[in-house]
Parts: sequence; C-alpha cells; structure tokens
Amino acid sequence: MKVFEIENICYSYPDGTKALNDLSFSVYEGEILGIAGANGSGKSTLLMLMMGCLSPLHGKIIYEGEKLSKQKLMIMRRETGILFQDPDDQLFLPTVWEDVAFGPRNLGLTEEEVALRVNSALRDTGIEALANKAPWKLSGGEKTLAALAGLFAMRPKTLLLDEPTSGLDPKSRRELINIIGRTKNTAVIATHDLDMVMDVCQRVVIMKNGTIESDGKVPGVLTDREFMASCGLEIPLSLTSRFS
Amino acid sequence: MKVFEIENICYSYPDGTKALNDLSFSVYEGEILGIAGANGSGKSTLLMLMMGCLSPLHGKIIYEGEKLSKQKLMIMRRETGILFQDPDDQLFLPTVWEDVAFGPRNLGLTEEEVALRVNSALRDTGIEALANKAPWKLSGGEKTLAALAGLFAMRPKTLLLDEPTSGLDPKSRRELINIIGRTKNTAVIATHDLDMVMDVCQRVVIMKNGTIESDGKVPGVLTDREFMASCGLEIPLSLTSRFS
Amino acid sequence: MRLKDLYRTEIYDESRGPFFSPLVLLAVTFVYTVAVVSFDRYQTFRMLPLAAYPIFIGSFARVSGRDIFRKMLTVLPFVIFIGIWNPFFDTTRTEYLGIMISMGWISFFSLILKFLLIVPATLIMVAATGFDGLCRTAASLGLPDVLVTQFFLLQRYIRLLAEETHNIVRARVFRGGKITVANAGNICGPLLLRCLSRSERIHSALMCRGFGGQLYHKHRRENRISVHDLIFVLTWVLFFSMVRIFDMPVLIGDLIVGCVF
Amino acid sequence: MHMADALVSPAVGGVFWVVSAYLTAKSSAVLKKSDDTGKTALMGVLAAFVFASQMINFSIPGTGSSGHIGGGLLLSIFLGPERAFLSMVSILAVQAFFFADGGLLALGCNIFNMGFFPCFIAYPFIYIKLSERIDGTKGIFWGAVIASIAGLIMGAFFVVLQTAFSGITSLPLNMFMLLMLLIHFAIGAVEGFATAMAVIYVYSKMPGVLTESKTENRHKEMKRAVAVFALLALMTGGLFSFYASSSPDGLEWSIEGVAGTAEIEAPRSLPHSFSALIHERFAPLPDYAFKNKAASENMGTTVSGVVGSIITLAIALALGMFFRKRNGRQ
Ligand SMILES: Nc1ncnc2c1ncn2[C@@H]1O[C@H](COP(=O)(O)OP(=O)(O)OP(=O)(O)O)[C@@H](O)[C@H]1O
Ligand SMILES: Nc1ncnc2c1ncn2[C@@H]1O[C@H](COP(=O)(O)OP(=O)(O)OP(=O)(O)O)[C@@H](O)[C@H]1O
Ligand SMILES: [Mg+2]
Ligand SMILES: [Mg+2]
Repeated sequence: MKVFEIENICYSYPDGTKALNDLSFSVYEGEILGIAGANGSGKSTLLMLMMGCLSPLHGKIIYEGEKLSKQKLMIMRRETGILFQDPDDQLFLPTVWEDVAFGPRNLGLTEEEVALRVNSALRDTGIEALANKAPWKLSGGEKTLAALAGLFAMRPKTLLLDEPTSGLDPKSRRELINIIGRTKNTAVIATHDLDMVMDVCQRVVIMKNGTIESDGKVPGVLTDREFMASCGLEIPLSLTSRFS
Repeated sequence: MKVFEIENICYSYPDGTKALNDLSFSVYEGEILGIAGANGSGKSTLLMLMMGCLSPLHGKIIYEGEKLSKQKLMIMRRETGILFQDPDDQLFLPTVWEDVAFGPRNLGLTEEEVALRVNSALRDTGIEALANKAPWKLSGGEKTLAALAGLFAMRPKTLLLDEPTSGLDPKSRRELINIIGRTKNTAVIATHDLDMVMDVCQRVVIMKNGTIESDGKVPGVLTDREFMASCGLEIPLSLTSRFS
Repeated sequence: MRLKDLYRTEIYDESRGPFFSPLVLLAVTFVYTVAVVSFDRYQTFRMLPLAAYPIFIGSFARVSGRDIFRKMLTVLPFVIFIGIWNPFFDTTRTEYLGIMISMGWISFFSLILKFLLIVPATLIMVAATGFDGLCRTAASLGLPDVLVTQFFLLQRYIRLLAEETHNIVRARVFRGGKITVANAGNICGPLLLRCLSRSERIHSALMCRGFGGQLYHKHRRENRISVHDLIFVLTWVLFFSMVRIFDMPVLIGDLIVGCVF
Repeated sequence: MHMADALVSPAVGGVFWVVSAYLTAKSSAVLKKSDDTGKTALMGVLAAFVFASQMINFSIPGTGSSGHIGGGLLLSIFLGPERAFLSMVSILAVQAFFFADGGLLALGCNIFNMGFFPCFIAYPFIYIKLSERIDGTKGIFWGAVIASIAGLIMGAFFVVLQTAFSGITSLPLNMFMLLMLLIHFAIGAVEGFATAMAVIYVYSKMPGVLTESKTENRHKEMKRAVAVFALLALMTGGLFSFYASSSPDGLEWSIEGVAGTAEIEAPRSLPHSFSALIHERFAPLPDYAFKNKAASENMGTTVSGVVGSIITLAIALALGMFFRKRNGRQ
C-alpha cells in the first residue's frame, strides 16, 4: 500500500527560487526510502511539502489514498514524525525531558505512560544524562539526538528524517542506523550519508535541481560512479576501498 | 613553531557543566590537526576557547608565543578564521555577497580587493550563483558553504573548522577536502567525519569527556578499532570494507 | 500588528536597485511630512495636490498597494480615535461645500487626510530604499556607529525572533500541541533564553571576523549626490512650497471651470 | 503611546527632534568612550523582544495613542541607560519606518517620551535606588514596578503636553490627561510586573548577563545633559499643570485656544504664548486667515477646488505611470 503519493509537484519559494519541478514518486508502506542529492537540490523542501508546511503550486500530495485536506493533514501529522534539518527548530521547552514528553502528552496519554515512553526514547538515543538540561545548552550532536528522542517518543507510523546523521558521532550514528533498521515503520530519509542509505534503505531517490534523476534499488543506483558524479554525489565511502 | 599552545585548560559552563578538564596540546605551524570525539566531548568548546569567545577557568592559551591579552586577541582574530558549528550563527548580512565581503572589509582592504577576494571565495566554494540571495533563504548545506566562503575571503593564516563537512553533499565535501589539502596553512578541524581526517590530517587528537585520550599520527590512532569504540567512535567508513 | 507583520520586514530586503539615492528620498519625504503637517487643522482639499509625491515615488518602488493598505489599516484606528472627538468639542458651525457642518468634522476630516497622505509616503520611501539603504544613509549621514549597528542588529534579531517563534509554533503543531494564553509563558521564557544564547554566538562570530563596531565603511561613499538627485529635490521642494503658498486645486479648478463655463 | 505624524505640529516635532538627537549623540559618545562592545548582541536581541512585546497594543479611546508596554526599563536593567536609550531609538525608528507606527516627524517626540524617562530618570533614580535598598528579588520587584509606573506616567504626561502644544485636536485637556495617566498607571503596573519577572527569570537562568550594568561608569557630560533635560521637562510639566489647574475650565481653553475664537482674551500665560508664538512663526496660514476664507468661500470655489484636486491627482498618477514605464519596471 502506498503511504504517500506525490504527483507532479512544483514548488517555488516566494522569492522566485524554483525548488521543485514536476516531481512524482510514491512511498510504500513498510519501506525505508532514501533521498539523496546535491546541496540545494530540494530535499528539505520536499519533506516540508509532504508534511504540509508548504503547499505546492501544482500537483498533489496523497496520504493513504486521500488528498491532504485540513482534516487529513491533522491525522497525517499525528501519525508522522518529522526531524527538521536544524534540530534547533524542534526543541522549545525548558528541559530536554519536557521537550521529549511534549508529543506523547499531546496524544492524550496518561502521565505514567508518558514517562515510560520518554525514558525509553532517551535510553534509545543515549541521552538520559541530559534529561534535565536546557535544549539550547546542548552540543550540536546532542541537539539532534534530543530532537530524535522527541520523535521516537511519539511512536509515529511514518518517519520523515532530514539529515538525521549530520552532527552525530560515529557511535550514535550506528545506533540510529540500528534503530531505523529494526523498525517495521515506513521511513523517508533525506541525507548525504550514502553509507547509511546503503545500510538501511531498500530504495533510493536521487534528486537534482528539483527533479528526480533516478529512483531505484539501492545497490544498483549508488554504485554507478558516473551517474552519481553527474548528480553532485559520490559512491558511498565504504565502497571506496582505501587499500586497493 | 607552535601556533597555539593550550596548557592545562579547564572550562565549565555557567550552569556547572564541566566541558573541558585539564587539557593540554599544541598546534604546530603548517600542520593540519584533526579533533575527534563523541558528542558532547568538548570539541566546540575547545575551539571557542581558542578563539577567545570563552575564557578558561584555569590554564592558559598561548598564541604564537604570547598569552592572549586583549591586544593579542585582536591580532589573533585577524589571522585566524573560525567556522562555527551552526552556520546560522555566522551569516547575518542581507546577501551572501555582502556577508562574504564583511570580513575583508573589516581588514581595511580597498573595495576592488574586497570584490576580488569575495568572488574568488565564492568560486572556490561553488556558490557564485547564490551571491545575491539572502543567507537565511539558503538550504542547510549552502549555508555552510557560504560561511566557509566568508572564512576563505579573509585569507587567514590559521583555520579553525567546527564540523565543516556536516550538511555538505559528497561533491562539495570532496572539494573542501581538496582545498584544505592544498593549503599551506595551519588548520584545526573538529569533526565526526573520520574519513576526512584520514584524507587531510597529519595528526589527530581524540577527546573524551573533556580530556584528551590520545594524540598521535592519523593512521595509527584511527585504525585501532577497540580504542576508537571506547571513545564512542568507529574506524573510518572507508576502512570498513563492505565486500570482505 | 501580528506576528506575520514582523516577518514582513522581509519584503523590504529584496534588492530592488534604488532609483534615487536613499538620502535624497529621506530628505524629500521629511520635507513632505512637514509640508503636510504644517497645514492648518481646518484645511482639507488644499493639501490634496501633495498626494502627487507618494503616488510618484510609489510608481517606482516595487511595493504592493495591498501591503501598504494593510499596514495603514492597522494604524488607522488610533488616528480615528483621536480625531473623532473633535466634532463633539468643536461645534462651531460653518458652511463647507455648501452644507452647514461643525468645524469639528472639518478638522476630523483634515486629520484623516493628513494621515492618508503621510503614512503611505513613509512606507513607500522605506520600501524604495530598503532597510540596508536606510542603514547606509544613516551611516553616511554621520550617525554614530553604535546606533547604526544597533539598527541593523535590531532588524536582524527581529527576524531571528520571528523565525524562532515560527519554529516553536510549528514544532508544537507537529507534535499535536496548541498555542493558548496559558502556555504562552511557557513559550516566552525559553524563547528569551534561546535568543540570548543565540545572540551571544552571533556576536562571537562577528568578533571573530574582525568586527570593530563599524558595520558600514565610510569609504564606500553612499551619499554622492548627482545632478539628477538635485533636480529631484529641488523640483519637489518647489512643488511643496507652491502647494503651501497657493491654493492649487482652486487655481486649477478656476482655470478649468472658467474655460468650461 | 506613539504619537503619529498627523498629530504633531512641525514646531513641536522639531523641538523634540533636536532634543532626542542630542541625547542620542551623547549616549553614543559615552558608549564609544567606554569601548566595550560586549553587549552589542544583547542590545539587538533585547530590543527585538521589546519590539515584539510592543505589538501587543490597544488604542486608548479618545487619545489617539496606543497603550502598550514601554520596555525602556527592562532594557536599562540589562544594558545600562545609554545602551537602553539607543535601543529604544532603534525600536522606535523601525516602528516608524516599517510599521507606520509613529512617524518621521513624531519620532523625536516618541523617543523622548518612551526613551528618555524610563532610561535616564526612572532607572537611575528609582530602580537602582530601590533595588539597592531592598535586598534580593523583592528589591528587583518593587524597583521595577515603581520605576515602570513612574517612567510611563512621565511619558504619558508628555504625550498630553505635545498634543496640546500641537493644537491638532480639540480634546478637553483635563479629560485627556486623566485618561492617559490612569491608563498608563495600569500599564505601568503590568509592565513593572512583567519586567520584574523577566529580570528574575533571566537572573536565575543566566546569571552572567546581568552583572556589569551597575558598574558601568557613566560619563559626566551625560549626567549633565540628563540633568538639564530633566529640569527642563520638570519645568514645562510644572508650568503646564499649574496652568491647567489654574484655569479650571481646561476644556474651554483648549477649544477656544485652538479654534482661535478667543485668541486675544486668552490669558497670556507662558505655555500659551509660547504655543501662539510657534503658531505664528511656523504656520504660514494662521487660523483666522482660514476663517475669513471659509466665510467667503462660495459654491464656485468649492467646485473649482474639487475639480482642481482631481486633476492634480490625475496628473501625478499619469507622471508616475510614465516614469514607471520608462524605467522598465513591472
Ligand atoms: N526560504 C527560502 N527562500 C528561498 N529559497 C529557498 C528557501 N529555502 C531554500 N531555498 C532554495 O531552494 C532550493 C532547495 O532548497 P532545499 O533546502 O530543499 O535543499 P536541500 O536539498 O535540502 O539542500 P541541503 O542538502 O543543502 O540541505 C535551494 O536552491 C535553496 O537555495
Ligand atoms: N551553552 C552551554 N551551557 C551549558 N552546557 C553546555 C553549553 N554548550 C555545551 N554544553 C555542554 O558542554 C559539553 C561539551 O559541549 P561541546 O559543544 O563542546 O561538544 P562537542 O564535542 O562539540 O559535541 P558535538 O560533536 O555534538 O558538537 C556538552 O556536555 C554540552 O552538553
Ligand atoms: Mg536540506
Ligand atoms: Mg560541537
């Protein structure tokens, strides 16, 4: 079943920058989809459109078979968690604990259940020690982890992650990869970390200047050196054997 | 010759977080030094201290043989360029061009020379097309590139870079690595991108909880799988051969 | 004013190549304001020709009429509130446009007219010069660097504040939260602290790039005045004085009416 | 309590422009000498906050001014009076230019009303004294509340004064004054409370921010300038209220005074002759000229007037269009 269907989406920012240009693809249930592309190719814009933060100029976005109306948007947002590219955009309560608890509380859970979820999310991301710190006093990577914890605590059906591994140290990155790999959820990951795409994604979409250049199985696409270079990318680092 | 000497530095944030704990090392002229460490190990704090944005509780920082007085600080800042972890902190003028020109103008250059430097910096980072855009309308990676251009335009003798590759696409990353590799300048790079450290650094300092765990030649340190894991790190991706 | 309007300062940031030097526009607009205000409180149609100025510069500036109009609406109530009392306290009756009316109504009308003349002119002037242009003019006029920097930073931080607020609201909405008066305090406190710590970092970054308290450098010669500018100033000042001295509408009207009848 | 351009006469606007410009220059000079740029960023952020909080405003019926938080005191506490004053200048300028709140000509008045009193009077003479005398948060609290009220009331008083001298409305003075002062008493209390809370909150969360402002050594000249203006303000205020209370029928005075019917009989008190002087000097067409004209104005001139106005507007519009085309702009 298709979770998201994106049909012929165009988007321009108010200042006239054409960010997306007639772009179509679908996200299937249970799949983990990678989105890669050079800087400014429109990945973040695409995720924003999928979450209804921006509305497309042309084309439509269909969530679970229905066009995104105001009501459907509410439902979608309840079931979907998004990680913004800049974690600062996401943390706003006085302490990390409070911040992670914000989502579950809004789902109407009891306080015990909230505590349960928050603690398990903090444990998953390995930032239990920071629970009582103010989010704006965290280091860059810790902010990303806190934002991720806030996301996981909501236990969303679908995850939209915008560069989840940027700023993470190798160990946290590996743990995140494991978490994503374990879930049965749908996930869309926009990233420059092609090694992560190799590890967790089944399918990858390569974007270039607001359009889709390629949409296919991970090993096939990512190993094509020429094609990747033409999109401002490279083959994953783990494929460039240093000793050969 | 030593450019920076850090001697027994301690630093705690006002809220009591011990970020650095009795840390000493030196940066030699012409060397490219990598700083790696888990999230929250104090890399950014260290760079801030070196630039005089924070002042240490104990210990001292010596720049070119002199302790950082107010005057020495001015000289040091003229000769040293820093890239902040969050490029948003660094961009603040109405257009990218203006922003990149800000540093050179403060050096008191003539307008022609400023234009020359700005254009060459924009070319180096590959964002000429964005010269007239407002910095807050850029994508995440483009912001990093713009901040880097602002740095390069000042032609500093020493570069302090805090996670320069996070958010960059593989191609821009590779170009940055080439630029850094080409320079004869001193550079200190705090990063999680250990592959970049492999490529450009001669020496690497591994931090853990505000202290230095190891300080040595790159190949020796980064290939020690157990040691790296104990510091919350991993060996570089390009060393984990996928086909073995 | 609403949050959205805060964001709106942005419309002035698009570079639009100034057609006159900001300094000249500022000067003429100031003279214009004085000219409008100097009309007596019972004068109405006499000042109407002055509208030529905002219309003229408005036709150059790339600013939407709707935007100006919306901004005017937000301030209009204040002016109405002050003027509306005149009819109650100033009840001397007089003949005006052939009808008997109290002087208070005339002065009310005059006040509104003044408002309608002044406000768009200022807004258009700013839209035409842009914030950066204004700051440059201010610097080139010899305003203290501290103040110019402060102008600039204020505008920068207003956007920062608007952005952070926007982000917070968006993040809340995504996690199913609502914004109510009750949790407003919960938002404001962290917002303030966050902005404070952010401002410190931004300032550090400034210092690291050799900022010495001077944002606009004098050798950039912003205020070189061309002949073209001079003609602009002289023409308008002349026009304003003409309107001020002669009753232009009546003069022109007489001419036309005299010809027709 | 922003004054709008349409509400001040050129003379009043000009006088306060000069005063405010002088204070601004002095403050900047002091800061330049102190050679401490450490608070530049803080100035920007806090000014933005005050700017935003002033967006919560409402109109005070009949006074033409808006009721809202002043913010000058909060800025002074964090930044010291000179920086606070400059921040207020920047806030008011941005409001005037970008939001049509206030105006070019009225900027001087607004800076004086909302900048001078809280920063240079209420902060050093009330807040500092009180918070030094009473220890801890209590001192901050009462200092902030009382200083806010005092600062706002002084400002509001000057709004009344400037309006009266400008002679644009026929609002009865007594009523206007009462309304303004009462409302600003209330706003002052609210603002004082908010200021105290903010200061205490920040103090507890970010202790580093607050430290220096008290030790900042103020320049002697600045003190002198402040003293001179405070004295001047006091004198004008005193004379004005003396006058207002000595003529029990302030209402009549204002109507007659401004409408010009009883101009000659009006008592020759200082403020009034001052305003009359300004009026004669700066208003090229004094009231009576219009009155004569109004009497003689017949239907014919009215028609010509309307026709003439429309034609002038049309010409301006056509010219604008022409230039726009020629400039090749959309
Ligand atoms: N607010 C904005 N206003 C105008 N243009 C914008 C804005 N945000 C982004 N853009 C432009 O839209 C294009 C796509 O931006 P987007 O953020 O989607 O890129 P991205 O693929 O996420 O890049 P990155 O990998 O650097 O994060 C870029 O050219 C960018 O300059
Ligand atoms: N403003 C602050 N106030 C209090 N504590 C802080 C502040 N900034 C950072 N810290 C704490 O100081 C420690 C070191 O932070 P720092 O930013 O130097 O880490 P880092 O090595 O750069 O991490 P990352 O790789 O995530 O960027 C962390 O534990 C962090 O929580
Ligand atoms: Mg992006
Ligand atoms: Mg860091």
